[in-house]
Amino acid sequence: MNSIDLSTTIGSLKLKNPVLLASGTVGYGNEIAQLTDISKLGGIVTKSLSLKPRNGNPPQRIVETPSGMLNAIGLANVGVEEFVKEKIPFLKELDTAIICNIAASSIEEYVECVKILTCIETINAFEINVSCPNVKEGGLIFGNDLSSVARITEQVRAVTNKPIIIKLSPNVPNISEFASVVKNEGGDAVSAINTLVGSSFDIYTRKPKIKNITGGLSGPAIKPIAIAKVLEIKRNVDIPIIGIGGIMNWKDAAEFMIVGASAVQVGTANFINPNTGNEIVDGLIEFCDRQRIQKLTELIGSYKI
Amino acid sequence: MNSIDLSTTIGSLKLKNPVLLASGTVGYGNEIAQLTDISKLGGIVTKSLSLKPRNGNPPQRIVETPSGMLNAIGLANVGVEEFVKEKIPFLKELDTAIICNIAASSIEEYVECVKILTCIETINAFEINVSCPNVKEGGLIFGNDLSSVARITEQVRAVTNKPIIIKLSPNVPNISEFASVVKNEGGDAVSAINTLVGSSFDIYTRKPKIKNITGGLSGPAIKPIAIAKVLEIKRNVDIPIIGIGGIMNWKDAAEFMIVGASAVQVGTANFINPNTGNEIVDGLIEFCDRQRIQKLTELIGSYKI
Amino acid sequence: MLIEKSVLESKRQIGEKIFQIKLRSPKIATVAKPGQFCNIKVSESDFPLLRRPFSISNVDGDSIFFVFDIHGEGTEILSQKEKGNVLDILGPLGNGFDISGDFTTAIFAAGGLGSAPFPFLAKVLGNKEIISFVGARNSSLVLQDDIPNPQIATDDGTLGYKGNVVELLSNYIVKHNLKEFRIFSCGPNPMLKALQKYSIENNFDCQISVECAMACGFGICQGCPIEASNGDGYRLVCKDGPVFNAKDVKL
Amino acid sequence: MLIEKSVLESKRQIGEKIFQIKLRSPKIATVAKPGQFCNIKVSESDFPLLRRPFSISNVDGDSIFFVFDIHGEGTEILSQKEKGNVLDILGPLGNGFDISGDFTTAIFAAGGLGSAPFPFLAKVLGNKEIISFVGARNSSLVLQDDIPNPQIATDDGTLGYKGNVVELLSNYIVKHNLKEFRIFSCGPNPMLKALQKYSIENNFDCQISVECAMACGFGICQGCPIEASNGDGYRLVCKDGPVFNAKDVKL
Ligand SMILES: Cc1cc2nc3c(=O)[nH]c(=O)nc-3n(C[C@H](O)[C@H](O)[C@H](O)COP(=O)(O)OP(=O)(O)OC[C@H]3O[C@@H](n4cnc5c(N)ncnc54)[C@H](O)[C@@H]3O)c2cc1C
Ligand SMILES: Cc1cc2nc3c(=O)[nH]c(=O)nc-3n(C[C@H](O)[C@H](O)[C@H](O)COP(=O)(O)OP(=O)(O)OC[C@H]3O[C@@H](n4cnc5c(N)ncnc54)[C@H](O)[C@@H]3O)c2cc1C
Ligand SMILES: Cc1cc2nc3c(=O)[nH]c(=O)nc-3n(C[C@H](O)[C@H](O)[C@H](O)COP(=O)(O)O)c2cc1C
Ligand SMILES: Cc1cc2nc3c(=O)[nH]c(=O)nc-3n(C[C@H](O)[C@H](O)[C@H](O)COP(=O)(O)O)c2cc1C
Ligand code: FES
Ligand code: FES
Repeated sequence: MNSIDLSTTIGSLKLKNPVLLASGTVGYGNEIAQLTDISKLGGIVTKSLSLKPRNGNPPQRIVETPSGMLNAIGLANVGVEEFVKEKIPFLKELDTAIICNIAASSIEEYVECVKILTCIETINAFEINVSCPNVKEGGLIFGNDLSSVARITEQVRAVTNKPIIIKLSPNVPNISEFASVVKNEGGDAVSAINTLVGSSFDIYTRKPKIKNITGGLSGPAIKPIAIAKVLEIKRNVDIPIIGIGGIMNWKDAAEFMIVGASAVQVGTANFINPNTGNEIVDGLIEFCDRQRIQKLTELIGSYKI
Repeated sequence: MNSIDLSTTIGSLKLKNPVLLASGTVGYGNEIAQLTDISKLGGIVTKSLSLKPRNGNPPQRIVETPSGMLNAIGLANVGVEEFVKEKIPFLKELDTAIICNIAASSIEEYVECVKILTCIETINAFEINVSCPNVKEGGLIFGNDLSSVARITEQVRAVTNKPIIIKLSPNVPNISEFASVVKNEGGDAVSAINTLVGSSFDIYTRKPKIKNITGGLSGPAIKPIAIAKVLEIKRNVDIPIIGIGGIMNWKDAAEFMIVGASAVQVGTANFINPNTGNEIVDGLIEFCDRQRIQKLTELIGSYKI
Repeated sequence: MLIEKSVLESKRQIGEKIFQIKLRSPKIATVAKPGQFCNIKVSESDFPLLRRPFSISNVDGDSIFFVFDIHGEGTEILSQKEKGNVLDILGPLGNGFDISGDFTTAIFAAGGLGSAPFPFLAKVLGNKEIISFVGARNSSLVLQDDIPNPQIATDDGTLGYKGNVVELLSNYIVKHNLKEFRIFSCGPNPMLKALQKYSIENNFDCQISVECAMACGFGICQGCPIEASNGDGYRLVCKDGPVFNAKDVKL
Repeated sequence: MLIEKSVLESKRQIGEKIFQIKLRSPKIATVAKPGQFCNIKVSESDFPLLRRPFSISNVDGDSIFFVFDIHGEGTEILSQKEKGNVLDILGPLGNGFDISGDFTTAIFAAGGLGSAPFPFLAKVLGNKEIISFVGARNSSLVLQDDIPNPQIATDDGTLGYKGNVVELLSNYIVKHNLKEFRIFSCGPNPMLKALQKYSIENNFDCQISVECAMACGFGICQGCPIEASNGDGYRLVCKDGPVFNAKDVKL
């Protein structure tokens, strides 16, 4: 079993295996480290950072929905400065890839964040979140607009040599065009998908269950949509894809790889079983073993249509 | 209890109550009539009709997903001629509104269908499906494109005086702009939402579980998305909305009305409990009774934000 | 076709992951025909979302029987039901086997769980001569309870003939020079395909009961197509089937 | 903080829709503190999706107790578990009550299911003087098992004082001229709000255990904010709480 090669690459980023934990569902790694072995994972993606700290949205921020959940955290985060001071020391010790996710309200802020952070050795790559549905400025105003995504990619590219992954919005009919723009502007990869815009109301108070009114839908409910988006990108654009959306187990991870993902991210599942990532790694090894797959990358885009 | 007024209007279409059964989930009414009392409903929307009969897609056409299902029926239908001959006689006897849903591969075909059918007295309104994700021609090529939706609305409007409801695609970031275009071109109402594009693969065969590769996602999984879309339209455009997506019970129906729906459609739930529509009517009556609501229409858009 | 809340009267484990359940469903029991099926809601919540289709295995007075194996989450939940639990059943659905017309001998051909509908069919055929061919992967998966004159075939030879049901059946027909029979069959697709080919080639009267993914089970979703042999589009497995003349559909 | 597969040792119905369960969780039992909670996976499937948070009601050797009422689908499923079933428990979570420092008398203020954490707190406080105020809507909802010296208040007066717990408590404090006490409270938001106001006005030492929707329960989702009184953003109920000094948060 040990002879199976699980490693994968995202542009110039080498991962020991394709299993990453998704931004916003793993904090900065310290809490979840008590419940799972992070060093066994391909990597973790840190909570979206903005230049300055953000308090996030007022409560209620989350609500459960059928096979999913809505969240409107509002990018609560410690800001770049404290991140470097307080979080990097812990992350530095981890034997896994650290992907730093950035969210911002202006193109300048994206550039500024990446400029500051690119010299931090611990950070192996940047994931640029242009698709947060829960903030007034930035977020989907960028993520649903082709030219904004192009400009952000281009300008972030100009200030770092580290791999740049653009995290795409699923709330568009043509996600592969966004992937194409990312490729053209020098992005190394795309992540798909971020959450879908959703909402939920209390019929007695007639108020939205989450204070922000709308939130982002995640969890198993969105997996079929995410699979379709990854496949759409794979069939149209030659760029590495990180598959995200409703992954609960190794079968889901394998499905994403088959439709074209070079790596996957586990999000909501961490809240329920923080060891999901590790279990996926084990499950993929066994799967390869049974299927006589030598290199896990053989799975990538191996769909038969 | 009997004094509660459940009636609602969609443009000039009067419904005895807001509970409709959705297109493609009730056939032409005859099978489900054995399992539920159709005359107790506000109305039924017939399976999408095209000018000529369509065989639909090859199997497998459906697959279950977490709290949802994907379908790629491919608009299997009997065509306008047989519909008039074979189905109208049954529909004529029903004491409920008959909304005839039309799907076509060209603008001319939409117009032709409506032209032929507008003289059929039994038909109380048309629902124009511009958002079927499962056909190569028409479907989302129209539904995700503002100017196509405008032209279809305009040209269909020109050939009928009956209420025209345009069924919108949720696969866009700006559904309210589509609703706005419908209003401007003389459409009476919009239905929201049709299914979301999704897919699912078998990890052992590496083949898509549905032959068409992608299908439309429906069921409780999509309810939060549908609620957000209806709310978006309500907050931006003054046009009656028919809310659709994952409605399983009266609470879901009430939630859609609170965020702005003047009526609702029950889809996937019919497959599991064909009596869902009737139970929703009963549940809404009791709800109004408990909440001292005299006219159910008071609920429409009564959200508090 | 109706919905009946049915009390589980008994549950019997009849194989490693195979169960037989008996439900009190007087209304469905009265009208059911062999080869029809019911669409069962396995939980009270919306999970799993869809009903699960199962052949009516037998009818006894006010009770109906189902035989099923644990396949995925739905059948897992069903297997955990206990006596006294109430299940929501939609049925009877589909056309059922056609037993009208002239035939002296009924030949049953069952593969794996495809044995399910035959106890009921045997009961309704009454005194008619029946010969059954029951196949499975191995001896522990052979389901022959209440099936008349079973000849067994297993893929691994752990019981009866080593090989498949269709071989066993065709050998038997030749050896005994059978005439005026009708074949009723139910089982996995590869078996039905082989049997279909065989019976078409020999111009035998053969009915096959097929399975496919279903959403509604009663004709409103169009989710269960099967291609008609005559090129005229699709039939619906739930409504036009699940039993078809082997000549009429493409598997 | 760890995940422990825990066998259900017993289940007791202690009210119309209220249950107490005892689970064998030796690892969690060893480290748990009063006021902490666990996040319980109520089913083996992905439905319902999220865990459900419940206060640790008591600890006895290797066993931990929870008390809960049927609220929605998750607690409904939990109430159907039987002896021998295995539950997946994440805990202990949160900070728990602060019992350090000087106080002579512990005052418990519990509303409805808010009684849950107090048996454990009473046990750990040992010989300290405790006076408890237990409120509920009516007599059948009063939970006073294993709670020392309970004074009861019900909204409808069907048991004890007719009115709310906070009135009862404040009357008592005045009447008995209590000093050097610390209030530990848990219950519905309106009760906590009233108590918070009262204790701030009187400058009493008061800890409140709050509830809110949670996804993870251990600090990674940021889903459970509560506003800090000092204007410095939010605290996390699951990690910085669920117990807060009444002065520190806005309810
Ligand atoms: C007309 C008919 C009669 C049947 N009779 C029997 C019977 O008597 N005994 C028996 O054990 N099984 C029978 N089956 C198959 C049975 O319906 C499936 O095994 C069952 O639905 C699996 O559900 P699951 O949740 O355990 O599996 P999952 O794999 O979790 O199910 C996922 C989805 O796929 C569908 N599905 C999975 N396998 C099948 C299948 N083979 N056929 C159709 N849909 C499937 C399910 O209905 C569900 O929607 C019959 C199927 C049909 C169509
Ligand atoms: C720290 C903490 C300790 C708790 N201790 C107890 C206890 O000891 N005994 C007890 O009976 N209850 C307790 N609760 C409340 C309990 O978690 C909810 O009653 C339960 O989650 C309801 O789940 P459901 O599926 O039955 O209800 P549903 O209404 O179907 O739940 C839907 C969603 O809302 C959430 N939710 C619903 N009500 C609440 C609530 N009041 N607080 C937080 N989330 C909620 C659920 O977790 C779930 O995600 C506690 C809550 C918290 C946060
Ligand atoms: C509570 C929560 C917070 C999230 N925060 C972020 C974030 O800060 N930045 C980001 O790029 N994505 C964020 N996401 C999106 C996830 O990274 C992921 O794209 C999405 O949840 C879909 O995956 P899942 O279904 O596995 O959860 C968040 C998701 C959740 C549920
Ligand atoms: C099997 C199936 C077939 C459908 N066929 C049609 C159709 O022919 N025309 C149409 O406008 N919508 C069709 N729909 C979409 C539904 O009318 C509805 O918009 C959608 O399913 C969302 O509602 P639900 O979640 O309640 O099912 C179909 C949906 C399903 C599940
Ligand atoms: S399963 Fe719905 S039409 Fe056959
Ligand atoms: S519930 Fe996730 S951070 Fe508190």
